[in-house]
Amino acid sequence: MKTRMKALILSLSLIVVAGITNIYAETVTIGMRTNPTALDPHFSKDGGTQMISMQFFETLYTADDKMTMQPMLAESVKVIDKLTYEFKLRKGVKFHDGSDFTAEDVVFSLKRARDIKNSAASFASSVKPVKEMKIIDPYTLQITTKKPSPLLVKEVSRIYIVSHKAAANASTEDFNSGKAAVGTGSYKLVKWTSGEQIVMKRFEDYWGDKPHFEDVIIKNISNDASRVAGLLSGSLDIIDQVPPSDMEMLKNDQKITLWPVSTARLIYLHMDHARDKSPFITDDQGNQLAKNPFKDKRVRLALSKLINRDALISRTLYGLGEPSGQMVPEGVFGYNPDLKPMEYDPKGALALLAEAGYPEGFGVTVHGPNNRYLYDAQVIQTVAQFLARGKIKVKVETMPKNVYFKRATAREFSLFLVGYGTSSGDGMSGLSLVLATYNKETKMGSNNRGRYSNPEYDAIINKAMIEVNEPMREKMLQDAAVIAFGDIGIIPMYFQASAWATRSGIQYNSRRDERTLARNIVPAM
Amino acid sequence: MTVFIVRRLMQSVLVVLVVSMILFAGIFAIGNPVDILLPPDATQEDREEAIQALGLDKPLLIQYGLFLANAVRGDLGTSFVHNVPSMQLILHRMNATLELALLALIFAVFIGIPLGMLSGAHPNTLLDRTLMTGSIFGFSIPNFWQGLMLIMVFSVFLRWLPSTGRGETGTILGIETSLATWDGIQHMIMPALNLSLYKISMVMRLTRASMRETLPMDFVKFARAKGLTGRRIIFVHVLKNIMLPIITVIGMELGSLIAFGVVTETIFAWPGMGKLLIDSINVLDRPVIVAWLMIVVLLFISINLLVDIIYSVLDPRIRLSDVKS
Amino acid sequence: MTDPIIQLKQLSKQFIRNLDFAEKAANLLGAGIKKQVVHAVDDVNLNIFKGEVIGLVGESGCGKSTLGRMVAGILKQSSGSIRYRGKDIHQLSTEERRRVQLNIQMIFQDSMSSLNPRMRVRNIIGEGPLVHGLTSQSEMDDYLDNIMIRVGLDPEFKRRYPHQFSGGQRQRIGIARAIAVKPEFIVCDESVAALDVSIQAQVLNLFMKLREDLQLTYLFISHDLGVVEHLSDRVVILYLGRVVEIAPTEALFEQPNHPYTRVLMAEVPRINLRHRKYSPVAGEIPSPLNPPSGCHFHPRCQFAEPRCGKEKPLLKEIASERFSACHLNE
Amino acid sequence: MSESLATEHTATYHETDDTLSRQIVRGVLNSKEATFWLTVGLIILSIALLAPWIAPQDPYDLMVLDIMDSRMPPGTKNFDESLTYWLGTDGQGRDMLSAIMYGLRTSISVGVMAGVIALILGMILGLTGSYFGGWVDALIMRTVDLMLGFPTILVALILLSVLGQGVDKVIMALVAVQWANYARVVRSAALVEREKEYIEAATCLGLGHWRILFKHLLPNCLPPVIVIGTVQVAHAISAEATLSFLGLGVPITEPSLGLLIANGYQLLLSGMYWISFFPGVVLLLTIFSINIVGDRIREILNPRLLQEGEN
Amino acid sequence: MPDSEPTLKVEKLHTSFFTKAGIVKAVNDVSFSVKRGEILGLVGESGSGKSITAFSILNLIDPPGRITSGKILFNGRDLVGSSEKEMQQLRGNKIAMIFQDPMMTLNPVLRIDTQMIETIQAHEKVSHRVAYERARDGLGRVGISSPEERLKAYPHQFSGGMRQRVAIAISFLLKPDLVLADEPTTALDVTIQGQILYEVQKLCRETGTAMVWITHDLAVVGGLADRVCVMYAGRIVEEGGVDEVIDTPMHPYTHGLIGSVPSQNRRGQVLYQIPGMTPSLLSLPKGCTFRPRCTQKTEQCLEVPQTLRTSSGRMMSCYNPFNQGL
Repeated sequence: MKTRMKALILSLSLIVVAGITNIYAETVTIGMRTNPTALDPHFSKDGGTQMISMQFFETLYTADDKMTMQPMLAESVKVIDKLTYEFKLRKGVKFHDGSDFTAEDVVFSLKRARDIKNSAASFASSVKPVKEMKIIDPYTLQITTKKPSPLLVKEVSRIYIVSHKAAANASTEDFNSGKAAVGTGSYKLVKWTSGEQIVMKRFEDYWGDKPHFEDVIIKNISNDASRVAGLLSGSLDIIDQVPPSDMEMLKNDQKITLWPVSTARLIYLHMDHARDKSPFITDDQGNQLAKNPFKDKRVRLALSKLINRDALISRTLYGLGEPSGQMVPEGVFGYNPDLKPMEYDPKGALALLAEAGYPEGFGVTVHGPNNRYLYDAQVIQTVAQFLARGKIKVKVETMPKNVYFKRATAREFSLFLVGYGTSSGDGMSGLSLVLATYNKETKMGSNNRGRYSNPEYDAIINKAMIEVNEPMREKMLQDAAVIAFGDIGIIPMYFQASAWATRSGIQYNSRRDERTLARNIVPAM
Repeated sequence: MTVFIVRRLMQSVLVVLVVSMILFAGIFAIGNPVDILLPPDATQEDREEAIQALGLDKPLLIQYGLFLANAVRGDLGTSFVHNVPSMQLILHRMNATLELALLALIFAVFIGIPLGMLSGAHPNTLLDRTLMTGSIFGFSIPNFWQGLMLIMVFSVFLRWLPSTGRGETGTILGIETSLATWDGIQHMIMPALNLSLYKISMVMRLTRASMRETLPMDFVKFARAKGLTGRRIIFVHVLKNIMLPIITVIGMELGSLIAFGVVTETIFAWPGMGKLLIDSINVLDRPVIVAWLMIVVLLFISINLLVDIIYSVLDPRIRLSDVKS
Repeated sequence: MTDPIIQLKQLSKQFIRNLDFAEKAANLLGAGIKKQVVHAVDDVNLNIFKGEVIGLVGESGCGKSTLGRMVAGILKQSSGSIRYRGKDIHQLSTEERRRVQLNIQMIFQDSMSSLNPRMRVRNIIGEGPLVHGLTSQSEMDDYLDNIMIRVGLDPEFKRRYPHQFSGGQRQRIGIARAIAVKPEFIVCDESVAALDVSIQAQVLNLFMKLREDLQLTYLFISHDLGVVEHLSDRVVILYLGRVVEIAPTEALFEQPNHPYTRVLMAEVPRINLRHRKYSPVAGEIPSPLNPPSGCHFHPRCQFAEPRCGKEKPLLKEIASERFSACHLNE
Repeated sequence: MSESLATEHTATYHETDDTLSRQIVRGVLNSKEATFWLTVGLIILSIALLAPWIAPQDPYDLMVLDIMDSRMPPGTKNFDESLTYWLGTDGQGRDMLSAIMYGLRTSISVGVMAGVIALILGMILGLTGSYFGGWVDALIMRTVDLMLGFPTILVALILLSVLGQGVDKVIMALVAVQWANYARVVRSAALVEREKEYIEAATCLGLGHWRILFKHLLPNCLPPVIVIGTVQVAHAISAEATLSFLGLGVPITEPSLGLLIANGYQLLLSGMYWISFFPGVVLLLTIFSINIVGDRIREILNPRLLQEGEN
Repeated sequence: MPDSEPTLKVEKLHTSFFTKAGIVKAVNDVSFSVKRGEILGLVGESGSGKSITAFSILNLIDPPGRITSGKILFNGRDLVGSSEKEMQQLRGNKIAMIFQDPMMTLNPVLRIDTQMIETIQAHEKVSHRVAYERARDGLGRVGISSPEERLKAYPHQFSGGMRQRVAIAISFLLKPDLVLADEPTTALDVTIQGQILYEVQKLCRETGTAMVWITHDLAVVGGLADRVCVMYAGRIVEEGGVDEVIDTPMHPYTHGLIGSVPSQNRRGQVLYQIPGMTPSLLSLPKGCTFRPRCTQKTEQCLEVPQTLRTSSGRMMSCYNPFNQGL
């Protein structure tokens, strides 16, 4: 009797405890820094929007956590000729409304992305190379391009596939309300309250591995401190973009686990390569210098050697960074394992400067944004400190990004800090946009605000642009990187890092693209 | 009264026009929003397309004309960033801001006026001097730093109050408000206090000054000579007179409370209009900036009109002079 | 008598507040708002002769200060003319006008507000003569001493500021400022009204002394019949901007003609009238914004006839040197 | 007459021979509290003026900064123990004490310069408007109304987002929002003064327009201008700090107090209070001392209150 | 109460203001009395302490001023040292006051009826209706036509003269035993002054109220008052029947004052002028305060002169008076 009673009580309480933990385990609340502008996945390339789109919608191919491309709604792609690709689509995929996914949805989505109205950042350019789409059968699609486009698969894979039935003639409003927000993703939308939260539910008919948590609430909390406070108080289970200044504190907290990852966003210094007289380069007295020292490779090399990447990352960025010697991190297509970050070598730098004819340095103003990258203004100041060690008289000027980028594009600066994030999982775009010779017609080097120009490099890149053989293309990109970085076309400093923090008991499989995906949240092992 | 309203309305239209014109031109000068909206790896082609898509390629005057034409129909443009009507975006956030501003105003009135009256009734006493020095302190302390210190003391060291966000909201009388939940109230205390300290000081000084001005007036002495009690003299004769300037100032201050929300909302991460403005400035979301300011201008104008009407109800002299004119 | 030193011809002053745009708009909506016109001074004719003292009497709002300010050149008339020694002041050349302007000075009522509080007495009195070259920096001190002694001020005090003086002394400073530019004609606007009786007597005596010493002509504006009676040769009675009666002082006080003058005479408190039984005058002083029609005084007049409400009575000579504007005289 | 001369000697109401400045100085020194805060204010001012000579470090000299010394708590010594960071260091390894001294320099000069320029501009416009009236006045005053209708910080914010960053831009923005205050005060003072009889007397004396405007009207409009001048300078300092805090003010390399506070804002929650706390205290002391002295000046220049104060 | 007992008897009243600059002896050893139905003129120039005397009687002196000594006997009861509550019951009820500036005495934001009714209800427990009717009747008594309508008006809708009538109506509402009138006609025009004097005279006669009429204008006092007190620098220098004081002034100040008034008899002549000016109350001359301005002064005047009373009810304090024979 007594033992039975005990057993009963024990089992009851176990049930209760289990019940509680079970309920607890089923729902997860995310504190997300960014905010979707709309739930229409084609409306904006903006990161906050894409991050949310990715919860509900899927693409033909996708970059995995390491930014390596993996098939998703497409099972495979075949290159028929230089201009034609044939996609084999995944069968048995269902939309949230229960309808089947077919080639028709792909065609509809690609067209919709091209024709979207009123958007500042549409995907139109991704679909631009597409000349024709031909549905061979419901699961086979042929895409013909206007000219050879090696990046076609990656480009069309940026476009989320929406249901052609649900989204026909749908406006942004219809997506926001959930009416048209019908995808094939592992979660489906329950309710969105703009600027506040998104409620989602696991899609039980999902074609692939089902995510662990049934109910997910994403709270949009842009304030860093609030996210941290929410996590500490237990109202949030996981937060993204942990503020660097709180890393130390969270690391010491037993109940919190950090999940850092370095991203594919390279923070680098651009130098004015093109002009003989650069606007912000002066002598000791502040008069403009007749000669542009950045045209001398020794000077560029010296500058790179002056930067103490480790100190910068540990002190200014609280550890949230990874020193870099090239455009992309490991795992991204085109990464060259031989290119190491430049060593900190102030003595060597001074020697190089003296050799180049600047034993007493020169004057330069470093420009940078103050609200674009992680601690950008602080980083610039620290960089200035480093450069000062090379007897360079540095001034620092930072400004809001809206002013900064306009001026940077107009080439008003001599030495300036910029970031480039490779979002496609392919090193091609960075190399061609940032380092290739600027050409208004071909759009090459459109981010090359320093106007670095190296014909040898351009030749390889141009070849790679039309090379559809992937291993060959990878080799080309790696070779190109050796040329440009050996020449110090830009000074790569570090890959910005990012961290998630979870309460103990769950873990986050961090993603290099900084995206917070609900399906990546799993119970801790 | 008709003249009064007609005059005010005409002035208002003029103000709105002028402000919108200045704003439009000014924000046009800041820069091209496309640079911000596009991802950093966007191509020149993307840029040009975006510019066209947003209608930014048209001359400024035409853009302004289009804006005006739409504004008259109640459409203040669609956010570049959010692709929803700016108006909707702002109104959605307005609730939180107004709630905060009103609570701050209530603090200012119910703390400021009694203290000011106390001070004014006992001039040059220790109490008066302490209160007055306190009030100078109150409007000397920079608003944002005061917010930080509140957070430092009450959130970081004492851990009594949450430092950021709006907390849980509930619904009272169909209005979503933080005051409906305990959590919401906790979240609101510090921001409201932060917003109101300056106003408390101001109202206090104003009340005191009005008291000092009113108390020596003949009609107060006459009221005493009539044998009225001190209470009636203070709470009827004096209070009704000093309410006039106070109401004007409070009306004007409500406007500035909304504006100062920009700072407070930034510090306490209060999801109100102020933060929206700062965010929109940062991304140059022109339709939202312009709409924001238009709405605030309209808000100011209506508050002023309201204050003037209340004023004329309270002050019989105003009412009559208007009828006469 | 010789030619008048000052001649006022049909002098009028209206203060008009025009409708603003909003009011006009409101009128379109049927608000019925009219523009406001105050006839502060209405068709005044007056000759003032060298050496005489004219007393200008009236109750508040009757336009006596406005009239005084027009004569002193501070306000410009709306219509009519002011002639100085036969010449219309507003048709003179700038240089001549400046000279005429100096010849006509004014002494104000409020001794505090009429002296610049941030200037020393020395500058208050000396600025005019210096600017107009009546004296030079080097001779200034003697010039000032002379004037200050003349008005009964200790020259020692010339470095002081106005607030360091008593009301009576300040009024003397005002007088000194006026006579420092050697005027012929002085407008005194209620210049003794704010002073205590004992001080008032001092200032009145000073006025009389200066008149003799400097051969001054005064336009003496006052509401106080006693003071006017004491000082003036002739008296002008104003009622709501219009002259109702002009007469030599003694004649006026002995036998007032106009009903308003009579009421005024009856009500004026006199030290030698004791234990009076007061009898109330009917009515209030009407607002100058909408004065009664016809004779302005008719609603309060016990002799009023129907005609008085319709027709404006003209100022007519009723006896030698006596003028009155009343229908009853016909 | 000689009789009255003799006796009037004995009774003068105020024996003192006051000029405006003497009146103010004497009045301030009469109050212990005001004197104390005036002293504090003067000390702060001298620190700001002497910063380059008394600061332990030149916080603008990148050579002496060491990122490895960043975020040190108060009292820490640098690596070779040559320098003690009495108030700690900021995120760049700047000595906070030095940074505050230099920041004070920026804050005060911005506030004072903005105040002075706004005062001159506002005074000229206000005086012109009131004296000439008509459409000139209407235009000026409608602009003033428009400016004052909006809260300072909002207008400055929008202006700065157009103008961009920089000390000169901040000053421009502050002048733009403050001149209207001066113009309004000067105008209303001038309107009151203009009605006074001493102006009529001056007209009567045939003095020229400009002479009346500048020698008679202007000096009498000064007291309220002085009063709001102090308030406005304090306000300008505060506004500059706010704008810098919001990231729209002075450039990051020459931080004013507001920017120093902003730099420490994120760290405050992690317990690194010193970066935001100390500059804030100095900022508060600066503004508070100006306001206290300003308040006293207001009392001195308000005759009604003065009598009260003397009782 | 026997008729001979004065309604108000002020004895050796001293009221001083204790300021930073020194002690201002605003009322200095003042004694006088008023009988039922009598109008006493209290005459003096500005700063002579006449208004402070009135406020002292009502105990409405604000700090830093206070009554330092003396007695104020109202119907035989000493008001000095009475509690604020007792005074409140007297004010407006038994002792009323009329102020100088009619534009300032009424509260601008309260309607006339409110201001009248509150006075009644402050002292008598009557219904609003009754109070209202009494207020209406009160207005009628001071010659305001259609009082019913006027009660609903605000003060600014009235002219100065009308406002003064309202103030007078309020003062007489509760049929006080004593009314203190502080220059109630100074700010008014001559014709309006006449109207007010008429109303006041009528009301006093009807109700038998004793009145202290404070003024600087000897001529008004001459027409209205029964007796007159002349104040100079905080002291009463002469007291007596109106005719006696004006016709045969004894104190040199009174003498000079009357001589200073311009009048018909001396048209165009040099006025008599009292030399000098009123002394500052902060630093009064030693002895007789009038001494520095006095033409009759002797060595003796360095001591404060005794108050002399004659059999005819006159009083003055001077060592060398005029018209001594009388």
